[in-house]
Order: sequence, then structure tokens, then C-alpha cells
Amino acid sequence: MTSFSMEHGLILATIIFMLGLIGLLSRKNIVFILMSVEIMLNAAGLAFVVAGSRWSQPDGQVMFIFILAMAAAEVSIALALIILLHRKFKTLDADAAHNMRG
Amino acid sequence: MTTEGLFSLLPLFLLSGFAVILMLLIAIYRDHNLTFWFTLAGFTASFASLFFIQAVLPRQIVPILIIDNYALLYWGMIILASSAVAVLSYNYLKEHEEQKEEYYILLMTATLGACTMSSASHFISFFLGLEILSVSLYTMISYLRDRLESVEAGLKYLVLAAASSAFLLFGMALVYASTGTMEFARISESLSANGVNALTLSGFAMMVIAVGFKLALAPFHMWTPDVYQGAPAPVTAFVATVSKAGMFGLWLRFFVMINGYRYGSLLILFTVISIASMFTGNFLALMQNNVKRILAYSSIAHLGYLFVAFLAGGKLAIEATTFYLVAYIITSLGTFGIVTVLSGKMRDAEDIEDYRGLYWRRPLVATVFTAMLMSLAGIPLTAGFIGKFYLVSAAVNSWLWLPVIILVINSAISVYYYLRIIVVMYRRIDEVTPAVETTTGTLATVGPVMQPSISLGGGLVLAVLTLALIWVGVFPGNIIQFIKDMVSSLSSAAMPMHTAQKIMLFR
Amino acid sequence: MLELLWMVPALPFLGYIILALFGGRMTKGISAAVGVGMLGLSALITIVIAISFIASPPEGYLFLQTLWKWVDVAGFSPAIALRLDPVSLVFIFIITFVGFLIHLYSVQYMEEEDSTWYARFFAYMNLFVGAMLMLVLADNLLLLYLGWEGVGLCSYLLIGYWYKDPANGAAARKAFIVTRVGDTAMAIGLFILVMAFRTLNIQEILRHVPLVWPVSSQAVVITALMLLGGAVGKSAQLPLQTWLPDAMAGPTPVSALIHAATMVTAGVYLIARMHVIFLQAPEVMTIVGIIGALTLIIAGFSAITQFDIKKVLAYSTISQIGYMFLALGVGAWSAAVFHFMIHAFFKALLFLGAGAVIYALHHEQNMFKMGGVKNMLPLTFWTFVIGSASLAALPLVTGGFYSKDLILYLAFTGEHGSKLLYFAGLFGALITAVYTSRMVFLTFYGHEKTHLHNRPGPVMEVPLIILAVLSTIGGFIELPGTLGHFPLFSNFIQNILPSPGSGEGHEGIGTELMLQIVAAVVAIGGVFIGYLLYYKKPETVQNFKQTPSGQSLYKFWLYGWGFDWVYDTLFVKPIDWIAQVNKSDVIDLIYTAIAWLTRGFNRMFSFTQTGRLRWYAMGIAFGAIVAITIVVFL
Amino acid sequence: MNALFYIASVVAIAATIMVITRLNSIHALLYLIVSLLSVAVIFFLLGAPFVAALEVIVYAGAIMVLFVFVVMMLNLGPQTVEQESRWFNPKIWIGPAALSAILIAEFIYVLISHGRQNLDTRMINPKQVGFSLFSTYLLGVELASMLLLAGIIGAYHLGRRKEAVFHRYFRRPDALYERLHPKEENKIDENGLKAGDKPLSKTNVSGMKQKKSERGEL
Repeated sequence: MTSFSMEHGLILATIIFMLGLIGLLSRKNIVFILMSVEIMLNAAGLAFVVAGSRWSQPDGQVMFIFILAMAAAEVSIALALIILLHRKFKTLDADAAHNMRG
Repeated sequence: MTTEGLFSLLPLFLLSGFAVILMLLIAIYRDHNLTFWFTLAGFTASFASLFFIQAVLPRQIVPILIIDNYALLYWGMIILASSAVAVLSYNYLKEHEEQKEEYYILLMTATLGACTMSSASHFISFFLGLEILSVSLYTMISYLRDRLESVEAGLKYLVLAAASSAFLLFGMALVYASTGTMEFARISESLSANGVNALTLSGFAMMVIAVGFKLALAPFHMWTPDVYQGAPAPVTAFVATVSKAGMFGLWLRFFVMINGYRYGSLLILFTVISIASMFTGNFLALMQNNVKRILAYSSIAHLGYLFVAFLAGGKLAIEATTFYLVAYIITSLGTFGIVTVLSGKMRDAEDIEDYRGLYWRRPLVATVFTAMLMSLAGIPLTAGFIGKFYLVSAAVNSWLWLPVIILVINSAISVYYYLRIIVVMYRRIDEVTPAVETTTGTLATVGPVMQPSISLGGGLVLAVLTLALIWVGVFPGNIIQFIKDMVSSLSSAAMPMHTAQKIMLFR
Repeated sequence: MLELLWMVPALPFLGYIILALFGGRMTKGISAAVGVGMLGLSALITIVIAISFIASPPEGYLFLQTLWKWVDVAGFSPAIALRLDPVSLVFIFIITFVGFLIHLYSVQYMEEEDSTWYARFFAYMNLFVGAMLMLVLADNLLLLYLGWEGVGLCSYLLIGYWYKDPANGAAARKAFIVTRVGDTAMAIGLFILVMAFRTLNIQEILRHVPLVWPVSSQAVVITALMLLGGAVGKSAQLPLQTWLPDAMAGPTPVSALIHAATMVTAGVYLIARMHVIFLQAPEVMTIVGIIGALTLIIAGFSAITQFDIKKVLAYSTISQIGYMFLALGVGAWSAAVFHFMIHAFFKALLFLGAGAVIYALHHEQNMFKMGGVKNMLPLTFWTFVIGSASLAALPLVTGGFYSKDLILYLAFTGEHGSKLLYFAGLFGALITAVYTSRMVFLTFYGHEKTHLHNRPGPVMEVPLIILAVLSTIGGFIELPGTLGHFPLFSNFIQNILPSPGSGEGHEGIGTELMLQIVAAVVAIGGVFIGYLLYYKKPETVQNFKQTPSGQSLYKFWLYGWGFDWVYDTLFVKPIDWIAQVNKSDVIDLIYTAIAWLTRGFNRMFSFTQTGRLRWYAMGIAFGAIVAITIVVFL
Repeated sequence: MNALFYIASVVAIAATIMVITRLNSIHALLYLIVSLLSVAVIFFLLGAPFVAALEVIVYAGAIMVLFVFVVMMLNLGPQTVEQESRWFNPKIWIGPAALSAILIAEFIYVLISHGRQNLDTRMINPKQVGFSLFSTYLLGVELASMLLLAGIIGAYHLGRRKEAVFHRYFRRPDALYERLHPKEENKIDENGLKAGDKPLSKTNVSGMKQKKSERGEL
């Protein structure tokens, strides 16, 4: 067997997840924000596969497949919204849309 | 899966089946009326089937769903609330969007998602239910594509919900990694056998983020006012009620099944969240001039109240929170229903100035709104009072004095902004300067923003809700008994909080 | 038939709801139809219930109707239940029946108001009747308190009905605040009961009191005193009587219904209902009697000096309720309830009669500007005279004679009675006769000083006639031993309230007869004095009034023995002064600070709602850190 | 194997860092694909060849291509890059980075204190996954289909071209009039036109930004 442990796999997933979070928090361009969310989701999927592998169960992979489905659905709507936003505001700046506040 | 097992899924099958039928129907013949009636038929059929399947309950659909009386109660709540939203939407959409029919498919799938959540017994159904709900909501919130706010709200909700889902998934993965199972019951077994470790707890904490996000608890609440304001008014009603009922039903079941009351740190986390929500919601609502936002903030506070009783643990907590949720759903549907029926073509009736002198123009609507606000404020003889009373007695029974005191303080604060709306409604119009500046930046004369007349369906929904509100407030006995019976399938699993824990928590 | 009981309070509430919701759009006719109709139905049902109750009394003369259990949470389960026994039956009969007559009367009396105000009037009146019915029918303290506060609220609303005149608003506020002093005491008393007995049910509390609290124990005395406080406030007894004369600012039907016939007797009802507690605290019983005696004399003297006809009646109400308290104080429970009933008839009659005069003379209330009304309004005159006779307790033919005589007799002979109280009552009867005859002579005799403005129509006159009949024959259901001994009423009441034990054994036909003759002589003598002083030789009084001592005595009585002045000096002025001094001082700063802080918090929090997506995500990330930190490191 | 895992990890982390720091969205997308591919490698090493393939096909293949399409379609020119570069400076990312660093530190602490659990990298072949998917989690698959249905409907509704706008023009002549005579709009405003009849135009948007929370009534 290999010598890398579940913890290493999870640490990798954590790091990627948090990188996604940094992207989400610091980017202004809505496309980048969306990419960051994808990174986070992918990291969560990675964590599931790692965990499934730890228990030698297919469940982790099944979950990954569902995450994939969800990511696809979400991205399609998100991109439609981005197009709509671009049409309205003529920009991809996420901060352009802050009419509602307070 | 046995035949009875399949049979017990009938309500869900009906919901999803009708979603598909609606889709085909629209493809063949696009007509708003027809779609609406089919939607209503779908909800009715699904609701009716609840009575039939009761005979074969409780039933575990291996391994991801558990269908028991508790789930049935939440399904009933969710389907009824969704039907109300559908009726409210009909007239609203008639004036707004040129393509109205898809909305009903999404309403159907969102309802399906919420129902799935409240009967989930596995991370997969947890996640899928949540996502069906969320994905449907993304579109519903930004359904009015011509409105800037609508699109903005949809985008905000989408990004934040997706991020919080990522947190949820990550937390689930951690729990799975440390326990080796995704089934609630077996997680509980594993925790009892092997004890809890930091990995599991941080997994739970990550899941709390998504739960807090959906329930709009502080500090995950920030999307709430924007989305409530931007979304079409009936969708706001949906977000405020169905989405929260589904999530809360799920989380309550999850927490009870894994016996989360064992872990003091989780309880501390919820205490902090609950107190923060109460204060945040109420302070934010105080000076707000947008009625939708006021209601959004008040919903944050109300979920904070709800979690005070949630903390109490044991049978009483399940009953109290469920009852409160029923009262909250009735009231929220009522308040947003009023916003819906009053909303005009170009914008929703959301500015507080729109409500000035409402009593003198629409005495009935104003009276209903007053009743709803009184219920939110917890004035006796309304559902809200009994709900709050139940919450407090549950919490006091578990010696949760600190949260209870904060709840009482916050109730007092909240009366201010509810009264503010009421006072504005009863002002004479002639006391008003003709042109007032509104939050939407237009110089509006008061009144004409409003719908010229209340639609039949909307009026009916409001009437039913008002009756329910007063019925629950005046004759709560039967409903309490009903809820007690229905949740007994879950509450028998609930263990009261350990005394030592109480003392540790709130010394 | 008793099952219809719930409809008795439900109908007026329904009327209120209809009038409140749609009143603005109704014509006056419909408003009146709803307002009067609901009460009429309610009164009809009450009569049906009364007949079936008397014909076939339920077991123990007690009928309980549990409508529903309100909540059942964590051991706290108050039921919404109504309780019908002889006492509450008498009360609901008076409330619905007299209430109905007064509503009917108001149809014409209030016709000058525009339709919104008209609907508002009937809405409040219906709400009041509903609340009052709830009060007397309540089976538990919660409901009773709800009704108690409900009638207080309606009283406030109706006194200030013509709120555009600030004086009326002030009178309404005064009534509300003064009764509130009593209400607070009563609330404390109710809390003590609930804490001690862990139940809200009146029946259970009364059963447990003698078992748990020994006679004259501290707890029972304090509780009784607190309840007495509430009763004193609501029934305008010493020392909280000052609000009632001012309450005459409301429309006359309101005065008739609330401030004479029903609401002010709530205190009497409370003490009668809670009699077990008072029996356990004989000291407090004595206090009740003394309060009653003092009140009836003090208010009587004030009544003599008033020039406003409604104020005379107001002071007379205070005085007559004093009689009821006196009766309660000597343990003559049934006598108190009996006097309540008769008083309700004749006082409603007098108020309505006075209202008819006021209506006819275009809102003239000053008796010295009236006179000779006898010829203008003969029917009003005759009914008024009948009512006055009853008030003055003219012997044999008036209801007031029988009820007052019963009280005096029991004060003299009862086991809790005392001679002192008896003589106070007797003296009070003399004064009553004097001021009553003064009122009649000033108003109806003499030469006309003003001319007729409106003529009361049949809807105003019919209630007068009915009430006149009732205040005459009402007395015959309780005939004393000397006159055929027909104690129908007492027997009925004594099914639920204990009969007064007899004292030192000197009761008997002889004593009774003697006392009756004394009372009769006193009453007739009082009327004769009134006749002399105010009709035959009015200059005697005028001359006396000119003397310095007469002047000051007159002023003293006119302003109700200076109670207002004392309260003003003792409470209002100092508080005003403190408020003035403190206007920009420390105490205000606390509230300013709270407001400022709240607003600050609001600003701080709304600063977080930037509307920016990234910032919201930051919130989630921050929450994540907090959550993980709490979970992992705590 | 062991070394391969660490190499792939480093590549994945490095590529992800590149994703979130690029200014040009196409570059970032390419890096994201690299990151996904290296994660696919890790999946393979973990004994999950099926999801490794899905990661490549669906994630890197389908979803990323969607992104590329949109970015291309919106035709973001160099000025976007410039704008990004102006905006994306340490002042902006230092805060999020610190927050995330705290979270990473907490998780690493948790994971290290958790002790070492060896992984079982025996391959779980597609057959096993498929069997699990279509027996135990069959209902999950059905639910996922509903999820995709909602996604499709949503994307269809929101992504639709707006021919309807013209339709609306003809339906509401006053709106057309306002659009044709933009200056008239303000004039009508001052005369107190009903607010409900006003279209939400650019002026309204700027007005919306004003904050009015101080107008309390009570």
C-alpha cells in the first residue's frame, strides 16, 4: 500500500478549498468568482473521494458524481445570469450590482 | 424496495411527475391559465396522497429517505405553503413576465427539494434536496429578467448559496471521513461507539454554515435583505417559508438523530448564532424603510428565536420549534402575500410610504396586515404569541436563561418596527405631503403604486391565512396536540439535555 | 338551553368586529341595527338561559361550559371556560338587558354624529358589553383579568369619545390612570393566588383557600387587600373615587351603561366572587364596610352641591356603590347583589332621563338653567320621578326601598354588622333623599329658563318606561319578613354565596319592622327637607351659601371633598415638578442613551449590509472561522 | 505512487493559485483545467478511476468549455484585463488570504491531531460505483435528474434572447414614448406622475444608490 495518508489527502483538499475561498473573497470579476466557487466544489468532491477511499466504499465517488451534476446545473444558470448581468450593466464587475443595501 | 416503500414515496413522485408533465405541457401548448391549474392540481394531488400513505408509515427508504409522521407533517406544511405561493404568483406573474409558465415547473421542483430535505436520512438526500431547492430558487429569484434588482438578487443568492453548499459538502466529507458512513442513524452509532473527535465536530461546524445560510442566521444572513427585496414578492414568500421549513425540518431531524445535544461546543455555537441573529435582525430592521427588508430582518430575528427553543433539546424543543415554524409560516406567507397583492406593475409595494394610509384605502387589507404584524410581534390572540410562549417555556424548562432574557429583550425591540408599519398604515393620507422620496429613488405620489384591486385568489389566500392565524392563536390546543402526535416519531428518539451539560453551558 | 351561554359574550364581540371592520362604510341605520341587534339577541339568549336555569337548575347551581383548552404547554393549561351560577346570571342579565335598552336609547341620542363616529360609538359599546360579560362569566383569573382590562379600555375610549375636546381626553386619561392604580394592586393579588395555588381556575382557588390559608393569616389578608384595591379602583370607592365624576365627559348613554349600571359594579362582583378569601380575612371585611360607609356619606354631600345634573348622578352612583360595599363588608352578599340589580335599573333610568332632558334642552347640563321641564317632557318627568323615588328609597312602592332596607337590616343585625355602619347607612339614606329631591325640584319644577330644542322619540322613551317599571317591581322579588316574607332573590343567590349569619339574636319581626319604619321616616324626611330647601324656600340655601363658612363648605363639597386637590398636590404636582427639573437631566439621558445606542447599533449593523457580494461572502468566511474555532477549541 | 501524489498535489495547488491570480479570464480557465486534471490524477491514485475520468470529461471538458464559451461570447477585451490589474492588489486580497489562512491552519491542526489514517487505495472500479449508484442510491439518481431539470429550465429562461422586449414595447405605448423622448420623462416626473407607471430606467438606478435610513417615523 501507499504511505500517504487520508490526512494528507484532506489537507490537500482543504488547501484547494481555501484557495477557492480566497478567490471568491478577493476577485471582482464575476467569472472569476464563479471559477472560485467551482474550485471549492471540486475540493469538496476531492475530500469525498479521499474519504471514500479511506473506507474502501464507492459512496464517496457516488457523492462526487452528484456534486458534478449539481455543479453543472449551477454553472449553467450562473452563466445565463452572467450574460443577463452583462447585458444590463455592461460589465462583469460583481460590485456593479449593489443597488440593494442597508 | 418494496411496493409499500414505493407507495410511500407517492407525494414525491407526484411532485416530480407533475413537474415533468408541466414541462411537456408547456412544450405543447403554452398557456398561463392551464399551467397554473395543472400546478394547483399537482399540489392538491400530492397533498391528498399524504393521507393515503399514512397507513404504511413509518418507512425507511433504504438508505436515503425516511418517511414518518414527522416528515409527513413537514411535507404537509411545505406543500400547503407552496400552493399558497402558487396562487399568489398567478396574478403577480400575469402582469409581469411574458414567459410565465416555467415558473411553475420551478416552483414544483423547489417544493420537491424542500420535501426531500425534510425526509432525508442520508447526506446524499440532504445534499440533493438542498440543491434541487437552491437551483430552482436561483431562477425563481431572478425570474423577472427585466428588473435589475431581480437579477442582482439572483446572482448574489447563487454565488453565496453555491459557496455555502461547498462548505456543506466539505463538512459532510469530513464527517464521512471520520465516521465511515453518511447515514444519520449510523453516524450516530459510530459516534456512540467511537466517541467524537475534532474532525467530526469541525465537519458538523462546516455543515452548520450551510444550514445557517439557508435559514439566514447571523453571520450568514447578509444575503437575506437583498434577496428578499430583489426577488419577486411571491418568491420572497417562498424563500421565507418553504425553503426555511425544509432546511429546519432536516436539521432538526439530523441533530436529534445524531444526538447532537451531547456536544457542548455545538450548543455553544448555536447559542452564539441564535443570540447574534436576534440582535442583528432586530437592530437592522429598526430604521429600515423598505418593508420587504424589514420583513427580511425580522425573519432573521425569528429564526434566532426559533433556535432558542432548539437549544433546549428533548421532546419539548421539537414540539415548540415545529409549532413556532407553523405560526411563522402562516405569518410570513401573510405578510409577503400582502406585499404581493399590493404590488404594482413596475415595482413591488415595498416602500414604507406605499403603506401610508392603507387603512383608509383598503381597510380589510390593512387589518389583515396588522394582524400579521401583531403575530410577528407576538401579541396575544395571534399564532405568534402562542409560538413565542411555547418557545420560552421550552427554553425555560431547560434553564436557558441567558437566551430567554435576550429573546425577551429582542421581542421588545422588535415591537418598535412592527408598530412603525402599523402606525404608518393608519395615518390619514391628507396628513402626507404629496410627493415623497422613496427608497427606489423615484418621486412617487402615494397610492397609485398599488394594485387597483385585490385578486380573488390573493384575497382568498389572505383570508385563509388570517383565519388560520387567529385560529391558531385562539384555539391552539388541537394544533399543539396534532403536532405532538406527528413529531412523536422523532421526539421519541430525542434525549433531554444532560443536566451537567446545562450547567456547563449556562452557569 | 344553557349550552347557548357562549353566544352571550360572543355576539357583542361579533358586533364589535363587524362595526370596527366595516363601520366606516355603513349607514347609520345599519350600524345601529348591528350594534343594537347583537345586544338584543344576546339579551334574548340570556333571558332564555335564565328561564331554563331557574326552571331546572344544574347541579350545585353551577354550569360550566368549557369552550376549549387554550394552550397546554409545559404544565400550564388554562381553559377558556364560562361559568354560570346565580351571581353571574344576575350580572349577565343586567348587563345584556339594561345594555340593550341603553343601546336602543343611543340610536336616537347619538344621531347627530356622522356615520363613522356613530359606528365607532356602537363598536365601543359592543366591545364594552362583551368584555364585561367575559369578566362576569370568566371561570379563570386570566379571562377575568382580560375582561377587567377590556372594560377599562372601553371606558377610556368612551369617556374620550369626543376626543377633539382636550378636556374629554384628560378625563379619559384620569379614569384610566386612577383605575390603573387599583388594577395594579389587583394584578398583584391575582399573581399571589396563581403562585400560591398553581392554578388559574377560580373554583379551585376558592376551594383551596380555606384549607391552605388560616383565618387572618398574612397571606390571605394581603391578597384580600390587593383584590380590594382593584375593586375600589374599578368601583370608584374611597380613596380612588375621583375619576368617576370626571368620567361624565362621555356621552350620557355611556355614563348610564358604564358608570352607573355595569362596569363600576365590577368591584362588587369581584369581592362577591372571591368572598371566600374575604371571609378568611375578617379585618379586610371590616375595611370594606368602612370604605363603603365613608364613601356613601362623602359622595352624598358632594352630590348635594353639584349643579351639573350628570355630576349629581355620578356622585350618587359612588354613594350607592358605597351601600353595596357596606353590604359586602357585613357579609350580606345577596343584599349587595340585590342592590346592584335594583340600582342598575333606577340609575340607568335616571341617567337616561337626564340624558333625555339634556338632549331636549340642547346639551344643557346645568340644573340651575333648567326648570319647568315637567310640562315640556311629561313622560320623562314621570319616569324620572319614579327613578328618583327608588333612589331616595321611598317606602313600599320602590325597588330601592327593599334593597336598601335589606342592607340596613343586615348591617344592624348581621354577624359582621355593626351599629356604626348602620347609622352611617341611615344617615346616607337621608342625604340621598335630600339631593334626589333637590335634583328633581331644580330640574323639573319652577319656571322655564330654557326652551325645548329636540323632542325625544319613542326609541328613547320606551327604555325609560321599561326601566321605570323594573325599578318599581324589581323590589318585589325580595320581600322582607314584615311584608309577606318572600326572599326569592336571596334564596337564589344563596345557592352560591353564603347567607349572612345572624348576630346577637335581636333579629326578628319586631326589630325588622322598627328598622323599616325608621328607614321610611328618614327617606320621607329627606325628601321633605329637599322640598323645603330647594322648592319652598330656596333663599335659605342661597343665604347660607353667601356666608363665608357656607361658601367654603359649598366649595369643599362641590369639588368632591378636595380629593382631587390632595392628589394633585401629593402626586401630580411633585411628579410634574420632578419631570420639569429633570427635563434635560440625568434620567432622561438614560433613555436618550438607549435610543442613541440602538440607533448606533442600527447604523453599525446596516453598515455591514453593503450590497456587495464579496463582503457577504466575507461574512460567511468569518462565520466559518467562528464556528470552527468554537467547535474545535472550546 | 507516493511521489506522484505529492507532485500532483503541488501541481494542483500551484495551478489553483494561478487561477485566482490571473487577470485574463482565459488564462485562468486554462489553469483551472490544469488544476482539475491534476486532481483527476489524484483520483486515479486513490483508486477511483471512474471519477477521474468524469473529472476530465465533465469538469474539465464540459463545464469549463461552458465557461470558455461565455467568456468568448462576452468578448472581454484588454480593457478588462487592465481594470482587473488596477483592482487586484494586495490591499484587496490580504484580508481574504488571512481569513483563509486561519481556516487552513485550524484544519491542518485538526487533521494532524486526528492521527494518521492510512488509505486503502485498492481500486474501486466503475462497476462497483455503478452498482452502488443504481441500487443503493437509485433514488438519488432520480433526484439528481430533477436537479438537472431545474437547472435546464432555469438556464433556458434566463439565457433566452430578449425578443420579448420588443413585444413589450408594442404592448405599452407609453413606454415606447418614453424611450423615444427621454427628456420628457423628467418633466412628467415633476408633475407627479404615478410612480407605478414609471419604467425602471437609468435615472432610477442612480437614485437607488442613495441611502435613506434616517427617515424614521416613530
